[in-house]
Order: sequence, then C-alpha cells, then structure tokens
Amino acid sequence: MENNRKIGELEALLFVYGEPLEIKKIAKLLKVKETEASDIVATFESRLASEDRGLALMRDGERIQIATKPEFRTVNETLMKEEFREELTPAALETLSIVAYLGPVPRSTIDYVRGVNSSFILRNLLMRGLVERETSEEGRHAYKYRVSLDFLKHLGLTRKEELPEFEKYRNILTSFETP
Amino acid sequence: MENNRKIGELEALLFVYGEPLEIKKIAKLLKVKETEASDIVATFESRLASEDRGLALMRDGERIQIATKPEFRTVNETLMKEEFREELTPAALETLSIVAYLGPVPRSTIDYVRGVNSSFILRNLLMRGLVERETSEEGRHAYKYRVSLDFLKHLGLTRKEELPEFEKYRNILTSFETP
Amino acid sequence: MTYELALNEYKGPLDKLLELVEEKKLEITRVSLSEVTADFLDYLKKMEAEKTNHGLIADFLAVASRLILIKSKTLLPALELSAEEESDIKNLEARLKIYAELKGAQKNIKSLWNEQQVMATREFLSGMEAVFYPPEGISKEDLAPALERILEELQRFLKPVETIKIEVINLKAKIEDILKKLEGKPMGLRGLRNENSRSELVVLFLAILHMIKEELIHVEQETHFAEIQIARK
Repeated sequence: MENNRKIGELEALLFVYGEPLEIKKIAKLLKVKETEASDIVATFESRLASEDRGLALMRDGERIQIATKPEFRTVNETLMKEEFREELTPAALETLSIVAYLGPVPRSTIDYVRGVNSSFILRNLLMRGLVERETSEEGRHAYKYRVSLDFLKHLGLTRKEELPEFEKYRNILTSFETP
Repeated sequence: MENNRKIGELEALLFVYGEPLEIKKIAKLLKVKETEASDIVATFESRLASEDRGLALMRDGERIQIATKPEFRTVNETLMKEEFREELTPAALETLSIVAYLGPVPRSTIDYVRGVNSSFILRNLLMRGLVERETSEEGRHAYKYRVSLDFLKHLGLTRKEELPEFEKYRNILTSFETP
Repeated sequence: MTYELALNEYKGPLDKLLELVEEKKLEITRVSLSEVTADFLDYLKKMEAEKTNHGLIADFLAVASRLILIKSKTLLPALELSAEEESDIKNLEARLKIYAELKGAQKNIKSLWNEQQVMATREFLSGMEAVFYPPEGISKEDLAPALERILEELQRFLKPVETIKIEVINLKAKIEDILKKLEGKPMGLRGLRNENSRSELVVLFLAILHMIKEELIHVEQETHFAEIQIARK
C-alpha cells in the first residue's frame, strides 16, 4: 500500500524534526494534500497504540510531535535523573490550571479569575516554556495563552483534552455570569 | 506477550538516548538477561523492516542506535532546506540580535530579556550555522551562545565589535543580565 | 527579580478570601463576605508590615475595597451604591465561586505534576551536523532595530511595577492629606477626593478605615441619604 510508505516517511520526518510540526507543513513535505496528511497521521497514531511501540503522538490543534509513552517509567527515570523538577508555587499552579483548562485564553480572563495581575507569573511560565502565547485576531499585543506540549509532556499527557475532568472545568466560565 | 512491552520500552529508550547504546547496558535498563536483550533487539530490528516504519537499527559491534532509513533521506533534506530557506522570523531575528550584541551569553539571559523560552529558536540558529555554543565554566549544561564567524562574514564584518552602535546596545543589555 | 519571587510565594487575594470563608464553614454569599472582611483586612495589614511587594498589595487592596463596600452596605443599609459598585460586588461573588470551583482543576494539575510521568522528546535535528544557511537579504543594520523592539517591550513590562509602587505609597500620603484637609472643619466624603480615579477611591476608603481604627477621625451621617461627614477628633 502506497500509504504505508508515507507513514514510514512521516515517522522519519517527526523523528528528525523533534519539535511540534504543523500538519500543513507535513502535507507539503510528504507531497500530499492536507486531508490526506491528516489521514496518514491518524493511521500512524493508531499504529503507535500497539503494545510493542514505545512512542506516542502528541497533539496541539494542528501541530503534532512524537514522544516516548509515559508508562515507561524505568526509561524515563534513567534518563531524566538530571532533570530538576521544581515544585509549582501557588501562583504558578493557579495560572497553569486556568491556562490548561480554559486556553487559549487572554490575560484579562486569567487576571479576572485569579483576582491578581498575572503579567509577571505569565512571563515566568513563558520563560520556562510551560506556557506559549499566540497573537489573537485583535492585534499584536492581545495575546492568548495556552499550555505548551512541553508542559503536557511533564504531566504525561498527549493532549490537553486528556486532562482529568477536562469538559467539566472547560465550561466553568460560561456557567457563571461573567462580563 | 511480555516481550512486546519490552520492545516498546527498547524503542522509547533508543529514541531518547540518541547515542549508540551497548546491549549490556540495554539489558540492565530493561531489567532482562543479556541473551534476552539480544532477542528483543533482533525482534525490534525485524519489525523496523516493515514498509510503514521510517527508522532503521544501526549496529556497531555490540552497540546499537536508531536512525531514519536511508531511503527517507530526501524528505529530511527537503525538510532542512524548507526550514532554512525561509526568512528569519521576528522571534529568531530578535534572538540572533541578542546573541550578536551580548554574546557569549547563557540561555537564561536570553530568555529573561525576551520574556519567553528560547531553546527551540537557539537550536534552530545553531543548526543553521548562525550561532555557536561553548561550554561555560559552570558545567556541561550551562552553554554560552555567540554568533558564528561565518555569520559575521556574511554581514561583511570581521569582528562583532563592528556591529552598528555595538557599545551602546551591549551596555543596555548588560544591565539586564541576571546574576 | 524580587517582585516575581514574592509573587510566587504568596497566595493570591481570592485564594486567601476563599480560605477565610471556608475556615468559618460558610457558603459564598454577600453576608459571609461581609463577615470575613475584618480578617481579610488584618491579613492585608500583616502583608504591609512584612513589606510584601507592592504589586501584590495592590491586588489585595482591589479586593479589600470591594469587601469594604459590602461591609458598609451591611452596616448602613441605607447606603446607596452606584450601579458600578453594585456590579463590582456581584463580580467579586462570582469570581470567588469560579475560583472555588477551579480549585479542583488545580488539584488535578498538581497531582499529575508530582507523579513525574515524563514523556521525552528529541531535539530539533538531533544528531545532525550544523550547515551554514544564512538568511538572504539580512544586513548588519537589521539587528539593532530588532533589539529596540525587545527593549521597548521589556520596558513596557517593567513599568507597571513603578506605577503600582506609587499607588501604594499614596496610602500614607493620603492619610496625611486627609488630616490636613480636616484641619479645623469637617468635610464630606466627596470633598476629600482629588481626582476621580478608581485607585484613589480604594486608597481613600482604606485611609478612612485606618484612621477610624486609630481614632484619628470621627465619621457621621445625619440622615440616611446625607453625605457622610468626616471630622478630625
């Protein structure tokens, strides 16, 4: 099957690229249409689910990346010993929770829910690579914040929708009267 | 089959390790006997032969490593060309400028001045030959970044001190340097 | 970056407020908020005494001013609140409820974070050699403008701290200002305001509250709808 070869090509591509890669870019590199690329990605993802595979596909909207499956603790422990995991401070935990469940979200909403100006803690999380920002349609300085795939990697999740009780908290703002 | 799980674990291990790994060490990490480890490696290798796999096992005596299959070299070459053919993004240009005027400079300072994590951009500039890194005295993971001589030459300069208003910007940036 | 460090270690104002309400085993209502106002102000005072950073104190002040509004309304039911003040109070209740709900989300994140189930990825072009690919059309003049952009943003980011500092220092200045204005003659609350900014109102409320506690001033309201008169003792 021609598709099989494309799946191999996709694997090679993600392996070398390492970082999150857009499906649009993948389509271009594999010389296929975007819809086809999405299909190839989906098949690749389902094959990774097999027990003899050590890798998982991570997704953030239209960007994908491969990473080791979280269940291989021995592997991770052996290799990640050097990694120093800081405790999350109350401010970091508050902000990350809001950004993770409600993101992409503007700073005004984060400030509103936390009751504090969040510019410093957001900058701190951006610097640590746990949070990313995207320019929203409203203009260059109206950023929206979302958690990074790196942050999800720390939690052992392949996408933010896997967060516990995602739906429940995602709709929390709409269930209250907010401006 | 228990072995399937070990194959997955092996894949994850080789994926993150990057460098050649001895079978003896693999046996230890997977908590199996050496003969068993050899069997697992052999099964893994035969599965990689499938058309939908993009990776191949490379052997050097008792040491093994995974890499992309030779037939997918072109897609990776296209990837690099595509990636580097594009103009520098504003974020990349900013990072390059800080490195040029303030280098040799650790990543932490670049992150602080920019207010966002710069590791991917620095890696990109590094692979593109615009930036080089040196190990600082503080240890292996404390790299310092400076622009490459090739890049300075490309700008028509022989030394970084010849950059426009070098002293002025260097002084401003130095005042932001974190301890 | 002491500001950042301080910000990281302290609880935010809503977190503190929620803690106070829950300590008394109360629901989040206007009445319960009124009941914990004194405790909240005590905590704020403690923060000031400990010289907690100005930014965080300003955030606490903003919540404190709303609590004071609620408290005043409970004590003086005839007190007319403006539409803006009324919505501020509703807002605080709603925010605290949302905050309380999101505590569960925080718990989820915290436990996953502490589980240390890390997934590992590879570096961009790992194991490959760097190749010199200079961007076309870049010149030495392009670098400084890029730096200017960053420096501008950095300056803009650092500026609010200065503004907040000034606002907080204002509290002490405001007390002196009010005492001076009250020299000899009592005044209405409105007469004490110089500008119409929201931050000034917050500071004014707190200054008056502080002075009542220190027994420096005397507050009176002749009829229900009359303006509150403030005089020096």
